[in-house]
Amino acid sequence: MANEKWGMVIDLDKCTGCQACVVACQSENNVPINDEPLYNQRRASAWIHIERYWEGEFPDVKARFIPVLCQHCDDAPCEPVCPVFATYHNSSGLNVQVYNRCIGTRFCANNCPYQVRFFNFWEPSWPETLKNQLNPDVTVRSRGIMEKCTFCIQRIHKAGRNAKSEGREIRDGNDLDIRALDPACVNSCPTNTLMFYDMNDPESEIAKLAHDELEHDGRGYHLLEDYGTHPSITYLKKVDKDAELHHDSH
Amino acid sequence: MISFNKRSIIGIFDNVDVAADAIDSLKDSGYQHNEYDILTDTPYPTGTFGEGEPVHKLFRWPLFGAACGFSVAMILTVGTSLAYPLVVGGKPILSLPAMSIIMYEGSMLGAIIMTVVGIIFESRLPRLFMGAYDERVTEGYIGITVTCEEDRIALAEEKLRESGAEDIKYGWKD
Amino acid sequence: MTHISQNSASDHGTSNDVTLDLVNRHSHTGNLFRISAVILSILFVLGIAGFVLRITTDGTSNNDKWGYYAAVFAFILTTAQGAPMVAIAPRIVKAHWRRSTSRAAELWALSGFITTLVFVPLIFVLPGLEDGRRSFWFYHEGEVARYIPHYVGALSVVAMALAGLFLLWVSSLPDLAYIRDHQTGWRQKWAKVFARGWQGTSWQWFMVNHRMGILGAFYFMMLVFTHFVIVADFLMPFVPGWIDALFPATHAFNALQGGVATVLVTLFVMRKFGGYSDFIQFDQMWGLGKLLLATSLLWIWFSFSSFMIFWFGKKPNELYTLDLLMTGPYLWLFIAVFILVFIVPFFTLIWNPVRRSTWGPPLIACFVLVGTLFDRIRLYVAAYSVPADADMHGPIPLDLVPAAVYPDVFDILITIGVIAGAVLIYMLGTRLIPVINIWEQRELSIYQVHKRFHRTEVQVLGKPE
Amino acid sequence: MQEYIEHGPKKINRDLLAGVLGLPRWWMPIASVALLVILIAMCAYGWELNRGIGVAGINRPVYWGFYLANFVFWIGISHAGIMVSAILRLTQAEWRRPVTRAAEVLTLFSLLAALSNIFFHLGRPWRFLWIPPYDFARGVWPNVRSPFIWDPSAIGTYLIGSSLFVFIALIPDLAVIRDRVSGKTAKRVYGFLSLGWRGTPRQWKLQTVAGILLSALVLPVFVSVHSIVSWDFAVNVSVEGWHSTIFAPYFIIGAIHSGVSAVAMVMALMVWGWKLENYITRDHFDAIGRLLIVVATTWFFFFALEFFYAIYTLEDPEIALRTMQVFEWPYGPMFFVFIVASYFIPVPLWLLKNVRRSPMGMFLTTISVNIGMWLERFLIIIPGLARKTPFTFDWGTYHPSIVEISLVCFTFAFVTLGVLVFSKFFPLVPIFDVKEGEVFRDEIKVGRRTVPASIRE
Repeated sequence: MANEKWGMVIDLDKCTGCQACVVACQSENNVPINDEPLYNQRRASAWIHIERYWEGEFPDVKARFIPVLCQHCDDAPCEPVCPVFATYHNSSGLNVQVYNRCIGTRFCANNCPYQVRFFNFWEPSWPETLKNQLNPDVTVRSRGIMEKCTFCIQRIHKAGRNAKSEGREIRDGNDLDIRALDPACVNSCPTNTLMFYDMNDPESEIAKLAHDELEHDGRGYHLLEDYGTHPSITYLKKVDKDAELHHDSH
Repeated sequence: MISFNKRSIIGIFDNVDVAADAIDSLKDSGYQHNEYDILTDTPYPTGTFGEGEPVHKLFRWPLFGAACGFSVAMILTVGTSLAYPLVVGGKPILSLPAMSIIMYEGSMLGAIIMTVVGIIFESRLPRLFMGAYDERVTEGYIGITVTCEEDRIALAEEKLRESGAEDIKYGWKD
Repeated sequence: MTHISQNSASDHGTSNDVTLDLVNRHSHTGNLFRISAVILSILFVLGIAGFVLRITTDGTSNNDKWGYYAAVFAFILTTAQGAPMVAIAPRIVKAHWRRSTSRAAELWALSGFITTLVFVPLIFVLPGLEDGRRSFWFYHEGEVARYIPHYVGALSVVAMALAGLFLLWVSSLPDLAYIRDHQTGWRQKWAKVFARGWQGTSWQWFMVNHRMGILGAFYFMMLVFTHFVIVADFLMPFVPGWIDALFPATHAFNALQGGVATVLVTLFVMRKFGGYSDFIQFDQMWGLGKLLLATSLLWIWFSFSSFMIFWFGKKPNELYTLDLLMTGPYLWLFIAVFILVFIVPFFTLIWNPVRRSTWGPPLIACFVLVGTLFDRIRLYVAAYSVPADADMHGPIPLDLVPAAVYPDVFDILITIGVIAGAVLIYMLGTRLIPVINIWEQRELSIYQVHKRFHRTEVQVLGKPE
Repeated sequence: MQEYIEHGPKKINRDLLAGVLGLPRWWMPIASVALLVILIAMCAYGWELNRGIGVAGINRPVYWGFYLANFVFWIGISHAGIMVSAILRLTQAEWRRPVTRAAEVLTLFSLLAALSNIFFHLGRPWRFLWIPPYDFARGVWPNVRSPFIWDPSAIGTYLIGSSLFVFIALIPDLAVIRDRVSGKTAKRVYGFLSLGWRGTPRQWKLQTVAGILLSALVLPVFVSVHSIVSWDFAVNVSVEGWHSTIFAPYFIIGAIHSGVSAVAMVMALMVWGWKLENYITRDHFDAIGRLLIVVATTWFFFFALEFFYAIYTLEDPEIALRTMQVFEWPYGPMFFVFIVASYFIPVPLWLLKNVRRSPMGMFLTTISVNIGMWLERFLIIIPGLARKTPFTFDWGTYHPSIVEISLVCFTFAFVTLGVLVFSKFFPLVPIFDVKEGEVFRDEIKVGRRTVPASIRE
């Protein structure tokens, strides 16, 4: 596993804002439970969150959704500011967070334009009944450190190990592999809004989709492009007939 | 310091001109400039007592320190970057603008430390044995010390007394 | 001619001797002066010719043809017009060594004529606000007049030139009175016109000092403001994405460095060829050398502060700006600037033997002047060469960086001509106003006393007030 | 015009060592209060260590709060010492003599106070040792590209440099105490510290050269420290209000503004506390007042430049941020107080000679400056973060918690106590420098007028 560059395509046209990905992520990655006090303190963590916009004036209102998660930027602003290399870019194109190394300066969180880094203000705790649901493959982060979406690196590694033990490479198109490899949010998405694969794989449908939509005046765009972060996530615009009409009339 | 039969003596003066006269008379009696010294409680313009300009090489110390500090900082920055080559934010492994800051601080730290060492060394400090000294020196009196062989110490005392010393004290063997 | 001592004019000669001596030197015009004035005039005329040819062949609509022109304007603004600061700043902190350099520095205010002249065509070159370019007038269609940057720019250039001329006039009033009283011929007539009414009453002296203080402060403010206007409206808006809050200050502080360098070279020429070696001594070179070192450090600090943010930020617009101005087409020019403006002054001037000589600081100052010229070329030519249709607000593609623009014959003629013009007007100015401040020299003989301190000689400096 | 009071060395020793050999009556109560505040604040810190940084008011997206604002504030104050002593030494300003030591000591303790804020701020402060490069065994090194690595290197250099600076200038005074102090142990300790200083011409020569050379060396460090502190903010490409090239000079000049004000404040306190009105005269307040006018105006220029260039781009996020900073509750009133307190109240007052020449006037105006400058740091850091991104759903706000407030109080108490303890053991006014001033003072007679003058070698 040397030349991958894991990436995601998010087709906003398909997103219904159901928040399944949020729940899946929360349980897959042992993200602390966001209870009411935590929300009131504005300290809730959700590695992926669906942001909702309202467009138009009442009663002609439209809800718009955009799932926001760590963009795993190639030129991530969060990385160079960490004094202890607790976050860096690995060879698979992932922006990784080393929990053990983190000392909690919160510099990276300030320098992330997408606001997708979360800080453990308190020691995380779960109700007794939920103790057994914690994912054994994922560290429970102590207080005082940053955490963020990892593209479910534990699943990527597991899939890689499985493939290796069977003496093959991870391939696109093989459903079973993809299922095991996909992050929890992608797996749980009912409308297939989220698509995840190696962007360096020329055979991959998803990589092709991202490439085509970005290049040929398609629907593809990167979030906050003018920061020059070169994210690994490509968003596809919502197809909106009314909006286009509106736009053309200008 | 070679011969151990040296003694030192201090004469206390309360007037700059009288002290300067005393220095003149010591000079006339054949005392070398490294045998007498002037103790004051504040810097006077160089040559106030007719003494020569002290020669020092203080300016070499910071240059040396800066060179050392710069090298250490360079080894540290280049070395750690190469030893732990993690890619962050698409920046080069050897990021010169970032490293130059550390090298700059290193040079300045080296320069300052070596300057301080240089000042202490060039001031001939720390001085372990005080020799002839009087506490009135830090009260505005001017002390003139003479350090010479035992047989010439009496002459020094005489000269100091002649020129108008208020008090004369002997120090232990220096 | 009276005997003048080694160290300072005031040591042995009385102040009257100094006055007469200086007035005599002032009225003597040598052959070297005449020859160089003629050469400079020819160069200046050639420069005008180059300008006429440029305007007839290319018109004013093409920005990229005028890059070098703007650069040499900025060069005069940063060097010659910065020079009066060398008189103003030490006067404020009452440094005595300034006394024999202050007039030489103030006389450079005459170059205000040249900058004003050169600025006029630039007004026509620059586009109005309607193209949607950035401007510090926060322009929205119809809110402010279209050419408001041009008005304000012109006003500030003229106001700065006037402030400099007034400062020069006020500080030379007493000297003009000496000339009026001790000279004959056209000099006397000229001095009579300008020194009118000067008798030297204590009220007049008080007013001279007072006005010099106010005009000096005003000149400094105008300097900062003019550089700010020029940068904010005539340089940065051409480069999409060049949003650098520090740069107006950098540009203005470069004028301090350029000014110190100009004065150092002037002093060297005066000492070597003008016969003022008794007045221009180690003290002056040493003091100015320290200032040159300080301003060089200021240069690297300001430049590095800007660079660091852009380098670390890596936004597309920042990368574009860095590429255009530093690492791209003008890389070699930038390296030359870096060496001439920082490396050379820093590593030579921290070294006492160089700083404590009469040849060291002026030599370094020459390097700095050349470096400043390169710096202005790098900035202005690069900025003016960006295609006018570049989108100022959208994302900026890096491949849009234009290729380096090399000077053609007209550019070279104009550049040399403008510089020659500035030097020429200075030389002519020295014929009218003494290049050493006579009354400050006399004042020095009051406040600088050498006396015995027990067994040694010391200098006692008086600090009135 | 300067007032002339000749003291003579004996009186100088007696007056300036009064705080060392004796103890002013107010010393104990004030020191106890400071100590009490420190103890309470340490309890608060213990609470924070125990429960986690959650006890502070920071949240998402305002990840940096009071601690960092306070850090910048104290780093700013720490620039006072070097500003006053180095620049004035290099320009040979005579009025520096009695104030250099106090300013340098203020530097030391405010640097330590600033450093303490880093520990309050970290999520896991017990792991701060991962910042210095020491881990040879595992080959895990810090990231030299991070401003948080430049910071410790710069602050460390500055701390070491300025403590050595203080020490070198203290040696002759230690010798004075050695000769005056009565206890045997004390004599031995001061004797050891003074390294056997005698006061020979050579030693004095080097002391003078050292003052100039060390000033020239510390000055560039002083500039780099606050530049780097400003880059902690300015390199943040994501925070609109921070990503500005002007931050380095702007922070420096702001630091000088608040630092020199703090020195004026300490001068007034010294005059009242140790009855030093014969040493720190009205002329000194006059001089520092004039300096402050220049500094404040330069600061205001950079402030205006920074603010202006922020809205120059006419980008929506920047406009939103500035609107909030200037008009919205609670930042709007703070902004008003900040700009009025740090410029529009003090500077016109400093233009009046009577204010400049009165310790009380300078004390009140400089306190006003420092209140303003504290708010300035707050207003740079917090609104910038609260309006950080173009994503409006991630906008936030911030309320400091009681823990943060008490730890901010800690820093003030710490610096107070530090300076007080220092003043018990060492003179706050450099004795030899004052004596030197008397030796080098001279006058020139011109007609009926006597012009104050000084001897230059």
